[in-house]
Amino acid sequence: MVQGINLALHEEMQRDPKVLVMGQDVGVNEGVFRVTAGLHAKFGETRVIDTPLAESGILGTAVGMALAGLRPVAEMQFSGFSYLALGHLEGHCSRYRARTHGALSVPLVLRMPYGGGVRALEHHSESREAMFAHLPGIKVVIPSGPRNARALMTAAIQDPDTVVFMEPKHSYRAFREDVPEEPELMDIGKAHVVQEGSELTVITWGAMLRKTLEAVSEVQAKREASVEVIDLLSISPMDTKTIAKSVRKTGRCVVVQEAPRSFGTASEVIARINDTALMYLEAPVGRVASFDIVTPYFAREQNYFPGVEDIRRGMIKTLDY
Amino acid sequence: MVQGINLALHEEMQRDPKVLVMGQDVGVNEGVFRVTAGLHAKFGETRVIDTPLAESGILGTAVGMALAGLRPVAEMQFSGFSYLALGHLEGHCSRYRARTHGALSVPLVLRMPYGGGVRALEHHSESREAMFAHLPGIKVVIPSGPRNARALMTAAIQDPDTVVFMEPKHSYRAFREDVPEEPELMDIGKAHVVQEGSELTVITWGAMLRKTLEAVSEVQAKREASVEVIDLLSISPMDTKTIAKSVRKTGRCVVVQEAPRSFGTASEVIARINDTALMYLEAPVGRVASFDIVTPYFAREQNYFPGVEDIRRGMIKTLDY
Amino acid sequence: MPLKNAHKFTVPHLQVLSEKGTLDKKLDPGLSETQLLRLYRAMTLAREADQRMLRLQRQGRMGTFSPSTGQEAAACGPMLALSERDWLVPAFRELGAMLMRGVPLHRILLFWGGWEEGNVFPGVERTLPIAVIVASQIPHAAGVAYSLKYRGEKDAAVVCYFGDGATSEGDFHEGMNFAAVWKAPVVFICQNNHWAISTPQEKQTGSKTFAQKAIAYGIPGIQVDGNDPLAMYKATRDALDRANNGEGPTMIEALTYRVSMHTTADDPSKYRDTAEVEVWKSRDPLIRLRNLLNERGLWGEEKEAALLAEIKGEIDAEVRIYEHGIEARSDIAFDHVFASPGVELEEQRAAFLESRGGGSTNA
Amino acid sequence: MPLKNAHKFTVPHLQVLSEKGTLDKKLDPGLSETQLLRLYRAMTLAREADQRMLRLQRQGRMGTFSPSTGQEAAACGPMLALSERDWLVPAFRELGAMLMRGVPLHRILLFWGGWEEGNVFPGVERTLPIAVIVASQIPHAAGVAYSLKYRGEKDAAVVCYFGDGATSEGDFHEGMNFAAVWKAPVVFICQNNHWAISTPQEKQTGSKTFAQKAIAYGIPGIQVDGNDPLAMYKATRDALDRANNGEGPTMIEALTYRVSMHTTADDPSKYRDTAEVEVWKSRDPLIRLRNLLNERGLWGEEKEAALLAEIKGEIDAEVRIYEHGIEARSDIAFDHVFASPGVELEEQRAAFLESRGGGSTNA
Ligand SMILES: Cc1ncc(C[n+]2csc(CCOP(=O)(O)OP(=O)(O)O)c2C)c(N)n1
Ligand SMILES: Cc1ncc(C[n+]2csc(CCOP(=O)(O)OP(=O)(O)O)c2C)c(N)n1
Ligand SMILES: [Mg+2]
Ligand SMILES: [Mg+2]
Repeated sequence: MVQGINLALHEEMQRDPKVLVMGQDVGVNEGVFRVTAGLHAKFGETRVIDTPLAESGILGTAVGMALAGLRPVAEMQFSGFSYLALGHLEGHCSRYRARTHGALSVPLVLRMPYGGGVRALEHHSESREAMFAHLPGIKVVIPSGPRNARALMTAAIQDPDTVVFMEPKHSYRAFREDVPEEPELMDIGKAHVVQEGSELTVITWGAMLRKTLEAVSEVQAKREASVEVIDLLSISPMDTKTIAKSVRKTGRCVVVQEAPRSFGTASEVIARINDTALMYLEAPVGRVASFDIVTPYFAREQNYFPGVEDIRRGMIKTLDY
Repeated sequence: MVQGINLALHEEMQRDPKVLVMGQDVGVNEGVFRVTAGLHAKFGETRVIDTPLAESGILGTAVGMALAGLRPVAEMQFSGFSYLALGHLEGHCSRYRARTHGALSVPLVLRMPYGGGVRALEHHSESREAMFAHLPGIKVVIPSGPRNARALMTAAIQDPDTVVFMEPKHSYRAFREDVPEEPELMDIGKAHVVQEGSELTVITWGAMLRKTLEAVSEVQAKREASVEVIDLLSISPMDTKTIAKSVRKTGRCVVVQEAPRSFGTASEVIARINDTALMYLEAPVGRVASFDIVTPYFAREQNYFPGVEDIRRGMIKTLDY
Repeated sequence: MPLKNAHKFTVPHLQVLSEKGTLDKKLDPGLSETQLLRLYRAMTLAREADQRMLRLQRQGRMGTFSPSTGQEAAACGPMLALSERDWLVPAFRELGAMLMRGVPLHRILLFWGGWEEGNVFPGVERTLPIAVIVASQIPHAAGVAYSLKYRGEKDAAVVCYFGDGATSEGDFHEGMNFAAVWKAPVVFICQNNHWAISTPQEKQTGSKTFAQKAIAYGIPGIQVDGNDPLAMYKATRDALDRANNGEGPTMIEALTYRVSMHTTADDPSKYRDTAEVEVWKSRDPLIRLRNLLNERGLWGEEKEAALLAEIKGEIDAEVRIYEHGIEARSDIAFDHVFASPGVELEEQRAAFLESRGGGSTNA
Repeated sequence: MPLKNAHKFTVPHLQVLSEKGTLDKKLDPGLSETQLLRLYRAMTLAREADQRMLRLQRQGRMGTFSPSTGQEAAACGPMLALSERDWLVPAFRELGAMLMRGVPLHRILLFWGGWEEGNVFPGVERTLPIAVIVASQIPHAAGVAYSLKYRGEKDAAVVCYFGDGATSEGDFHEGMNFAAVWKAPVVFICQNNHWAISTPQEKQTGSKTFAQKAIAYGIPGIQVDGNDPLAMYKATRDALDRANNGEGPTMIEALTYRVSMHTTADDPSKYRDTAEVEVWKSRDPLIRLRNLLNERGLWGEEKEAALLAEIKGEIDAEVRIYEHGIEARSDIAFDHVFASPGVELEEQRAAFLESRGGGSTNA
């Protein structure tokens, strides 16, 4: 996935001189995960900016650049430090268009590695996409593999509004996938039906997709259940139509979320199923999620994040309900 | 409500010399809403601190005081500026106890006026309780009237953990209510059944409670529906038991939320009903909420926030489903 | 290298036109008659508009607003130095600056009246709207300045205003630091009006001046008599020259005073002495500039009366536009959440329109 | 008051023991033999522990950590000045300071090994754990210092560490400003190790020194040779005296160098020259102090060998405790979300325990 995102950055910077990249250690060092590899060498330090250590400053100056017509792709080194920049996200990125009735807008991408399971230090393992998604005027997208990462990043850069681009670092180097020669442009706001099925819908996103697919094959191997799997890709706007269509067909649904259980994206998915497909439900929608506790330090993080077994059990429970 | 909160502050400062109050203009000026009236005169500037204009600094230093054993009650002048302090809320208030297995903790109250309908400037009208509630380790409470405001504030100050205390400014001076002589202590995490009923549960909190009660009387007057009204009071932890019990009884539910529709508290309420009472539902849970748009400036804010009529209509729709 | 005073820093203080009206010849920026008259007109317009807004607010014809009476020199002096290529990044107490920029008064009335249209300035380029989140405009200014450098626009710079209270925010620090590291072409003007709502300087900072905060960023800081419009002009002109020469940002502290309330919702008698206010009233920047004009034979009672009448007419006309001229489609907010609303938002728009009985109304 | 250099500021530079080993008699803080030996032992322990941790990490026996080799004087010198009544508020690269405080090495190993137990220091009071969010500990330190003042503890102050990169964060600014306004008893020590991951000083700030940032807050700032343990001690001692006298905070910039990688996940060869590293390696603070001890006849090869052997044994023992001694109840996180978990969390705990097949395990 690192290469997918990197490819999109190279392509977009090549295509549009207004695009620039900024953040802590994104230049000479090529990013702590090497997502910005090769950019500094190719485009120079004016377009690939090693910023001072200040998240609000990074996003705040990116807002200024975007207002002046540039297209910054700003990085938060880890999502755990992005809260320091929330003032600009909530106060400006989400509002400038509304504030000026379209006269000014903030077309930027706020990239951030997020998520757990990589034995990292405190503050380096959380998934808080739901907090951003609650803000009107902000789009929040999460890729699940190299190909859609590249297509989503391309779309995010070309999007006329602020897109929060959250990168599941557990998937950074998890697997390889061919990407097409030509850039692809993903439609932000559309979910992807990864596999079709008729008895159960499983909805997930980010690093949980691979685990979900594993769990799904296990379940399918054991009991011939026909499972539909949806990769949300866009947390906000959320693709209610695709969700509703699927759940109306299957009557059963499990949502798999890496974040703590309460006030997360899964709750919103459930609320939308409530709105659009409640009377089709044959069982409560299952929520497989992390617990409402502070992420344990990595020596004890096992079983905190949902694993294949948890997902499998969640599916069985909902199927057997 | 201003007086209810003010009374609790006076009482708690009197009771416990570790309690102090801090924020912008809370001292000599007694707060922009006069919530801290009389405190500076009575307790002096060491215990009632007019801070510099810096939200992260206010919460960050309050964290330090709390770690050192004091009990600060820190104010964000408006919730719209509290995002600047999220770094400490997410990074420290919510975690210090977990981080140190209980050796250190952050017992503080973060007060903030929030909510709309008072013809205020941009950033002065939002309700984003759901963002805070998504954080494990943080309690989020919202009073709805003078009496529970005082009882909740007393509980919040005495609570051994960080409590975000959100004050619906629309209710600040909305109505009078007698409060008992003796301080009351509310149990944080418990909802209040404001009125019992058997055909419909309406769940709400904050400034929406009064509007909801109006709508309920209108509906009751017109069609003898028996409506149960629940005032959530504690957004996190959420009182699932009370919600479940009620919805199992009534089979129908409407949640009334001032915040934008998506990723809000109502979605979490719906998810919990899904978990605990889905099979009792005779209709989808209704969501009466603001729209997923940037709060319009006040000349156009009418009909953006849910009004009595919207609530009434939401109730009828769910009753008639 | 034992104990020694290895690094030395100074913060100059600038005054060109003294309170008594004496002009420092050596420092005189040599403004033309036209420029002086333009400046005086702008300051007078700002003052009169401010007073009118106060009345409109008191009459319930406008919302809460933050008066700028007494700060006209700090707001207007710098603007005389700006070209159309330069950007203006205001805070919220620069009425005079925005008017000089060409923002029509009715737009400002619309802002305080609760209409987003108050942030739309047709025909006025390179001007950001009022920033309500204190200090948040400072990193924006640094970013805009970076974009000028990025594009090689050597004739353009950014002028960014903020208050004394704003200097306490992290965003002040981060924005100044980024601008300094980038040597970005930006002039930071701190209007030290001595109060941030009820908070006086000694509760806001431990530093004697705000200008010395520039030292932290390795950029020049200068303290200026903010009620001296010529000094404000000169300091800005010099700073713009530095910016255009690629020498980076400058910070100007304008020593002035908020003679009125913080906003119309504020009661300053709760926290400050009227004696202090009276002292500053006697330092009225309008009088100071008028005295110079008088001395130069450019002004007189007649001209003053004519100007006031003209300005009154202008303000009347703008108030009329404000009160009658705005299309108020109630659902317009749905248009501008994103460049295009998408399915969900269109559904919500329909619900919204239904909830108000459909159709659009005028306010 | 026309243009004049109204305000002047200076930032002194302090060195007591030169690189060549000459002691500035006038500045000598007069440490006793015991103190000097304690200091040298502490610095050596920090160095040896750091090297061991690197091996543990490379062997997969510990997680990613941030080495502090080369910064021992900056970390340990100040601690000699602290009493038990003072608070220590560290960042994350003050191994030596934490050890001097009495935090057992195994606790630090636990921290980097992924155990919350690494933040629990039984018997060690007034010591905050490692702060991972850069600069966030600075306002905490200001708040702790306020509490000392609030309680009238005149014999106590706070020592707060952070890096050069940390000075760019808003929290640095806000924390410093609050402390200065409050005249809170706190000593801010900026370990300028010349790098923030790959970011050198000139990309971090426009200022020549970090110490001059103190001027923005109206507090004394001093630049100190951070590889000179006596200078670090003296500067801290003086600053603590000021704090105890009610004169408020001081900022100390310790000029030192991160001779190793940022963390074990970092590859410094991507962004810096080994030549620079070599220069700084030759300024090793251990050697400098050892030379002084030698000169005073307090040290020799034998003593050095004995010390190293002793320290090795100590470290071995601590590593053993780290690797074998921790109870690892898997659900302990549920205990400490709040003081008491409540119904919902207990239900989730049950689900958690069920999900791992119930019961508790040892790691
Ligand atoms: C981040 C933030 N915090 C608090 C406020 C509330 N507030 C509005 S203006 C103001 C004082 C500003 O003081 P100063 O910067 O000196 O500007 P002045 O009002 O004196 O022009 C405050 C606290 C705000 N708008 N933004
Ligand atoms: C708020 C925040 N942003 C980013 C990071 C990631 N990070 C960890 S250490 C570091 C560099 C710190 O540099 P400095 O303050 O000079 O301390 P040093 O590592 O040199 O000791 C960065 C960027 C972080 N931990 N916290
Ligand atoms: Mg001010
Ligand atoms: Mg460093």
